[in-house]
Amino acid sequence: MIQQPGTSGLIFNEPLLWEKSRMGRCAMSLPKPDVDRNALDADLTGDAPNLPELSELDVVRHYTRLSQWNFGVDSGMYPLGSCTMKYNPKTNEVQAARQGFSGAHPLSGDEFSQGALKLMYNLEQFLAKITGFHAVTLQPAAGAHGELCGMLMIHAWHARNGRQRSKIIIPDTAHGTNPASASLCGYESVNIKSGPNGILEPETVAAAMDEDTAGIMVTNPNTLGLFETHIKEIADIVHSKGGLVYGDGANMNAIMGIVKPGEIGIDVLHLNLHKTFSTPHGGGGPGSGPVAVGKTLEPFLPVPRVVKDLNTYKFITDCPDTIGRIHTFYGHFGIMVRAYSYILSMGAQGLTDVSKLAVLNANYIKESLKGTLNLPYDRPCMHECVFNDEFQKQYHITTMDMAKRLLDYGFHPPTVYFPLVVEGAFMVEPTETESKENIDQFIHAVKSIAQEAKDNPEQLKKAPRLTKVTRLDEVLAARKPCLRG
Amino acid sequence: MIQQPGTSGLIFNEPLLWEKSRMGRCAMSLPKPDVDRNALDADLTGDAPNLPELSELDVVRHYTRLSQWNFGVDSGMYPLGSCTMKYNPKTNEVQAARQGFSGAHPLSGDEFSQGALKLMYNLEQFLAKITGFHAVTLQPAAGAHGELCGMLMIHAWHARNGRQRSKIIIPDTAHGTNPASASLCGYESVNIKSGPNGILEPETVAAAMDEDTAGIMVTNPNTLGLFETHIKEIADIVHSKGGLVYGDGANMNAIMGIVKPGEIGIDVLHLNLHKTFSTPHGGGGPGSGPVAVGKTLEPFLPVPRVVKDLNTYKFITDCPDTIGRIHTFYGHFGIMVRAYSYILSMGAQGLTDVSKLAVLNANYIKESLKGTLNLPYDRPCMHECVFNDEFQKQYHITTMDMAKRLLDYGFHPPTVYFPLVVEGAFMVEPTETESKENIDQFIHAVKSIAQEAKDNPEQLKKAPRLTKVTRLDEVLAARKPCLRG
Amino acid sequence: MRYLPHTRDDIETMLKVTGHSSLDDLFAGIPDHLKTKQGIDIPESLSEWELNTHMEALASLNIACKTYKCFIGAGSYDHYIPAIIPYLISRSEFMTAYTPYQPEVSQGTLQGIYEFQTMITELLGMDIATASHYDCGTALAEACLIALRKSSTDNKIAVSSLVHPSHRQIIQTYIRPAGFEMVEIPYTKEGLTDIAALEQMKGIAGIAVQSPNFFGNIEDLKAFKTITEAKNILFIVSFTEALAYGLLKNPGSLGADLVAGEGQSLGLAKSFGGPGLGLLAGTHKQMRSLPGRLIGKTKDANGADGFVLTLATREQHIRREKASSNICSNNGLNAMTAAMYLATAGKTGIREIALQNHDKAEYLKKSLMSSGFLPAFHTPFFNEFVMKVPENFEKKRKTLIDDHCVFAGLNLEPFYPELKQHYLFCATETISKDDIDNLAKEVRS
Amino acid sequence: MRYLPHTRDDIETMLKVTGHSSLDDLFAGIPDHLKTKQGIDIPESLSEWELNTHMEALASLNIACKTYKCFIGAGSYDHYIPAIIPYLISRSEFMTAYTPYQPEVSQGTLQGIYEFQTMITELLGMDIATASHYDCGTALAEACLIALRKSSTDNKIAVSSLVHPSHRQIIQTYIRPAGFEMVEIPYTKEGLTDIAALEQMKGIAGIAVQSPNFFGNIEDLKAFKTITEAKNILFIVSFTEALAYGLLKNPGSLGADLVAGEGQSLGLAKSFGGPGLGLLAGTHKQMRSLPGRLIGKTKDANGADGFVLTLATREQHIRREKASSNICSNNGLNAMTAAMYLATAGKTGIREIALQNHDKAEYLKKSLMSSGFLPAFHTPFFNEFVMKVPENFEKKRKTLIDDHCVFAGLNLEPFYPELKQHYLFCATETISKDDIDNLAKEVRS
Ligand SMILES: Cc1ncc(COP(=O)(O)O)c(C=O)c1O
Ligand SMILES: Cc1ncc(COP(=O)(O)O)c(C=O)c1O
Repeated sequence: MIQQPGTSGLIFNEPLLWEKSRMGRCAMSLPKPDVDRNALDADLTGDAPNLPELSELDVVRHYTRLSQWNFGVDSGMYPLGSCTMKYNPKTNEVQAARQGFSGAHPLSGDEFSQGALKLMYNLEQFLAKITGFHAVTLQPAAGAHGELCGMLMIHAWHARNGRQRSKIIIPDTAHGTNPASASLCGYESVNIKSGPNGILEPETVAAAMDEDTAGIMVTNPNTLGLFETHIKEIADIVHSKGGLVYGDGANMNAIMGIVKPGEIGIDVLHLNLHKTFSTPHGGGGPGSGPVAVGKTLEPFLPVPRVVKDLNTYKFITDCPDTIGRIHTFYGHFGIMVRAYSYILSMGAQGLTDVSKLAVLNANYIKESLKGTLNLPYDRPCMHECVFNDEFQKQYHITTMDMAKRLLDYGFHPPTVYFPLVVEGAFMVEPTETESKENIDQFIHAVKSIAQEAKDNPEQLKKAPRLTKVTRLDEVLAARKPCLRG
Repeated sequence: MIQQPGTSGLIFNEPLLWEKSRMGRCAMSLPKPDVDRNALDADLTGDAPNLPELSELDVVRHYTRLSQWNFGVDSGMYPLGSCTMKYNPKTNEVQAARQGFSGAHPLSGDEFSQGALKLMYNLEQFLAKITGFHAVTLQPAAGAHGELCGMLMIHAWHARNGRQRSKIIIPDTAHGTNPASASLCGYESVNIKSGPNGILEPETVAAAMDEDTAGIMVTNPNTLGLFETHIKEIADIVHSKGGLVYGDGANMNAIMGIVKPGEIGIDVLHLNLHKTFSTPHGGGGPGSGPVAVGKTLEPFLPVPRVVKDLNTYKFITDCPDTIGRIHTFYGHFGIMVRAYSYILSMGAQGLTDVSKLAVLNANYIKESLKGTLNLPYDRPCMHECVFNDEFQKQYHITTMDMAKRLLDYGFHPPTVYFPLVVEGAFMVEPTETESKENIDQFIHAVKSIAQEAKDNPEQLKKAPRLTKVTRLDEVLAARKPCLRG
Repeated sequence: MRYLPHTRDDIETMLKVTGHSSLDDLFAGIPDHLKTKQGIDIPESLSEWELNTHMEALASLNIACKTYKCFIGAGSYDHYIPAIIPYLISRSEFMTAYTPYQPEVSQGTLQGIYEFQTMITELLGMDIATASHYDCGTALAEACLIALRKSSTDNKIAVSSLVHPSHRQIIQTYIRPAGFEMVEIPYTKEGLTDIAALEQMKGIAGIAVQSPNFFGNIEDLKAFKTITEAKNILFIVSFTEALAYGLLKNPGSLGADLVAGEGQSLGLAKSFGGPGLGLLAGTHKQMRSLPGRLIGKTKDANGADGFVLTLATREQHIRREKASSNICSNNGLNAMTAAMYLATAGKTGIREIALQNHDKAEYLKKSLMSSGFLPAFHTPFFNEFVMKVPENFEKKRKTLIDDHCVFAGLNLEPFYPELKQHYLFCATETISKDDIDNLAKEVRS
Repeated sequence: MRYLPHTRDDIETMLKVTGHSSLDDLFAGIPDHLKTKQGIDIPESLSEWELNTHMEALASLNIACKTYKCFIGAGSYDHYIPAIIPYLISRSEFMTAYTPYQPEVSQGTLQGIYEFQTMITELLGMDIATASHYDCGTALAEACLIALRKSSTDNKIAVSSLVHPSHRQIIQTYIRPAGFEMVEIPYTKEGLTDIAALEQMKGIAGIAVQSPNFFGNIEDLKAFKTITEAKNILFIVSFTEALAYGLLKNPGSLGADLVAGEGQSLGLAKSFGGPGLGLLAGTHKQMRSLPGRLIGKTKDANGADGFVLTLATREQHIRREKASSNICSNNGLNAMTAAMYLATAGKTGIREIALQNHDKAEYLKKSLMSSGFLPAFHTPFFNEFVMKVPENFEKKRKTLIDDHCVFAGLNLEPFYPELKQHYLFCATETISKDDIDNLAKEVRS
């Protein structure tokens, strides 16, 4: 019998910081003043902000205890669909912590920053090779920021062509950030439906595409974990009407070494280094969302850009068509160091294996669970597969109930209720770093839960039981917002 | 009402390493061979040891999960008597990790190790100043090793005086390591009783001391947390009969800046850097047990010794009377770095405050709990105080029951059933780094448990409830030893 | 490869279950003409040990590999980082978790960020702080968009010319496509934003002022508030040096409607400019227009306190094109780091560090003056200020870097062409009196 | 001070409860003549930042602050340490826990050390391994004491002269006071322990042989076993390079009764020689005479598996003067580190690393020979070997350190006066072919 990881143990209650505060404590080692005190005029200064006063042990214990209430990839399997929660190698952290990188001031000047510039230049090249594009910017701070960057470039391209357009086509399988990014550029979203088998049909796009439409945003593989097989025809249609194709490459983990978006009609693509390239999510960032483009859009890339002449590297800003700047300095350099380290550690073969095994794991789960959970689109998937709670409706058990119950089994739940095209979606992305035993354990857990749904639905409604807190009242939180202590 | 820290949350089962092993996995990045393979004769080589085969994530998750089953000082209050479980500053770890220290080869030669030698020389000086002795060796690897070192010196001194002795006086308040260390030198222990108020009486010592007795081993403050007020008279008695006084200084945390053992008749003393000087215990070491001596015993210190001439430092070994070597190199250098950092961070005033506050915390607990638990020796204590389960006997509740119940409240239990002079001892050492609020929480927990002992003894018998495992069968473990998987 | 757990047997067994003949067969559904013909042309994989050598070599091409003295701030500041912070933040339960979508197993992140939000509102004197943004520049751009969207009539945002130059460029990039416009408010001879000029401006939906401004000078925020009140438009305050508000009157008390700031000074490494920490705060009134995540307090099924992501109805994953912003992942781990820093410093600590920054900067200014530098302005500042430097300075500055790893100020000319021979200097608590005396000695002409 | 949480109020309130007038009053019970008259004469306290500067300055006085190439082993070896190990071992739940006296909250340490014991028995082919000792030298001395105590008649222990010189000194120190004696077994021209000489020895309670021995040569352990069986005494094997047993026949399979070894090579930094890791293993027969802690498997009240400290009846805190040893704290955290290393390397990894060590050493030996060095012995070795060096070598060696941070071998004369101009060389997997080629070039005469 398979033993499930979930169990309970001693952890600790911990009050809010200020509830531990006592006047006169300070956990900071204060430098000894070596120059005279030089007071500012009183009317400029205010009271010291009322921050909690703690000893060093108080602070250490506070965050140690908080950390124990969290679930990370190092704690257990984290098959959160669309988030690519793969193992974050520790050596990447060692590289990013090197004094030469972490201590670098962004304005030290090119001459004294050659290491950072070279790393950025090389990383841009690597990503271009992986995606099949011509040029890359590393400036975007996250995936959505990359989308904005890409859409700004499309917008600038239309502007330069002398006629701005007003709409953008967005399929129902798109990530929520896509339409939001588009509307930041003033584009109105034209939402279209994916076909019965979950992928976009050229006719649908043809019907929607016109001269007032700036282009289309496609996620490929899409948020159903399916590959858009008609992408080339779709791109041709959009291009023929003078539009451009934006590719959301957050799901690149499925196709490295197999498909290069730059070769199949995509004009601009963003990547999530904090997914495909193993940088940690940090409980919600910082990430990094580089954007890759073909020759057409290269002139519009944000500045500064890194260029190499002979064997030195420098930033340039004199790019007449650039969309301008989207980050105060050069983007999330610390994250770039980690992704660069990952790519060097894997090499071309390694990255290709990553995609093959990520897809193998997802298909293995799909096949193993499709009798247990309803599988709306039963076709070979890429890196993730989307089920829903259709079979469990009869027992009044929802996707949410099953997700919460999975916590008691010791697994982080999949992404739930996304993508919106699937009602009650249960979206599983195992990633390549989970072993067959972990995945079998997960499959076993889901099957047991499906069984419980029949035999003992109450147990699911009450789930989670083992966590420090039980289900939280999100309605109350939103109705009476309490956003500070 | 005071909220107790203990609660339960989601943690994870984790099998033994080899149960996770799959042939062909390897978590180690293997260097690429750059020279020819050069096989050893087959009759010299054996099969590769059958170690578990895992991926890097397997290893990371294994130890992350194991760590969550543990309780450390960073997790909560750890009032383990006689162990001085104070906060272990993180900056000390940073210092010990510096390449110049952690990367140093012990045989690089004095000329290329001046930083290490200077640190050791200074640390010896600091410890000499703190204890009031003339010279110090840092070679002992732990407290008990320090005792052995000290007793070997006493043994060598008697030998050099031409007449070896056969016995050593050891009070019932001594730590178990003392008699064990003495017998390693061939000394037979003469156990004497402490007086009715828990401290040694000169008469008792006088009665036991004779020309066949090498000396006495005194722990001061003793293991009851009491200061041996007659230490000077006792030392005089022992000295007058040609014996020497060994001081166990593992409890130095109580008297820094107040009493210097070297000034009150002690001839040789060991310290526990992993107690008084904040180095982490690591779940059972590595520690460090320096030994301090007066002029009498200095010639007998182990070699090599660090000496300074002009501004350079070197190791010397030409010490005719030395007891020899007790560590392969120079002792636990990495631990010395941490203790040195701690002493520099505290300074003289800081160390004195440490002792005053450690003693304050202990007395505060003693006064607050003496109505709740029986206090066999009701007098002002030093850094720790010893209760027992006398009051709870009527409810058939033992010290062990109360200790296990404390776990459910979120505290590490005190030391139990030690010292042996107190039946059912419950030995509390809060240390100075616990705040009043933590201590009040602890007091409140003990009082609640005493109440439960009356009202609901079953609950104590069943404790702990919240930990991953319940009480373990130590008899079974010893009867059918299973020491490997 | 040590990150890939699949053994040959595993792969075979799994392929049997999925009904594929090989790993390549998994991609049979992708038409051949869409598959790439050549592999990925990148260097072959490095072992962990080759990587260490390679990366240390790269890092050592940055001057920062040596301990260098940095008299430059300009948006990235050199402050002490207590050893406990890198240790605590690296705990994998924080580092390797995703956005807290499942609150029952994310209370560590959630309480931590709730505490962050609270301490930021304390620091800035505002009602609400978000769970973080990318950096000050992007947070400020979003703040400008809020102001612009609020106005039905006006499509201009007035931005001080003493707002960080990069931030002004980001605002441009963000607002232009939506048809908005940025107008710059000139600065005065005192190195302050020109209020008089602002008063003349028409069609303005809001104003943005940085204090301490890019020259390090402290703006008279109250005066701007009077104007924004008169015009009934939003008052946006920004800053790049968060520690300034350990000492200065906070923007909330001076009437800011929205505050966008950089939190890098709060325990984060300079890291060549990123990732930093975007701070974004507002008054209650602005709650529903704020972009990005918010953590709120609530109860669990047993009535116990707990924390959740809340007011998600502003966000893209629910609202899609109608969202107040597209931001999804933010800079959460850095927000947690800043919270650790603020809790470590505490009320007394942050005030003392702020004071020391100001003291060092004043001492640096005096010392440079005694070496023949001329103060460009005579206005109160925090830890940065502008000096007119002697003729030969640029050469000296270069040798100072080469010989002593000392970075003596930032040339302002590229940012303000009119300010020839003007340098922006910064001194923080990490700069010692000796460092300053040495610098003054070296540059004496 | 940031480590001391007591506020003035706290102290006052607490003193009221304890009934003392002041903190000093807490010590009223100590007679004045016992109190010290002067304070502690040490430097005044440093801030965290001063400490960093001070310690980096000290560390930089060690050549190790630079990346140096170490062709020296002799008991301390330079091996790669995977990044996951320092990270995992620094988790405070491991680092800041005490000896697992309360098993219910120490299962992490306990299962970890149980796994350590198991993997060490695998590595050495022994029945039982202890939870660790201080280092190889002290573990070996304890092993000798076991042998000596077992014999009613003989009070001598025969120790190979090719056991690490420090270890022989430690044995002396440990056994002398109890009236025991150590006799050294000479070595042969092949650089091996002289079995013939051993056979002549009388009154011996046991023998101790190191393999690979101090010269790096692999001893014929089977031959010694024959003798100890004949004499019916204990056979003790020691080693300083644990990775050797990734490749060599293990001591258990060759008949060792007790094995004492150094575990520093298993993921531990050299750290100027300590803390290392003492390994101590024995056959079932020796179980109750083994010193130090043992972890055993058992059941909890619900029948679940769990681990505890066991067989404590051998230990000092129960047996006091009758204990098998005085050891209390051992090197637990380093045992956990070694377990992590062994789990990371695994069966294939440890073999491959061992092979590479041997390959590099063979290549180094060949290269030095081609540079005019003469092999002192022609005996199989693991990763260390002895060479007779050219006249001018000592001077060259010094310049190699000064100019290239290369440590070319260890002079054996201080340890073996008869071996003038003989050096002990070591090469591990961290030494590249280029390093070796460069060394060979530099020392060519
Ligand atoms: C398909 C897709 N696109 C875009 C994003 C947005 O990325 P980020 O959260 O880094 O802004 C995500 C991540 O949530 C995603 O899954
Ligand atoms: C009073 C006393 N002496 C000696 C020792 C032995 O120290 P160690 O465990 O470092 O050998 C201890 C610690 O247990 C102790 O408390």
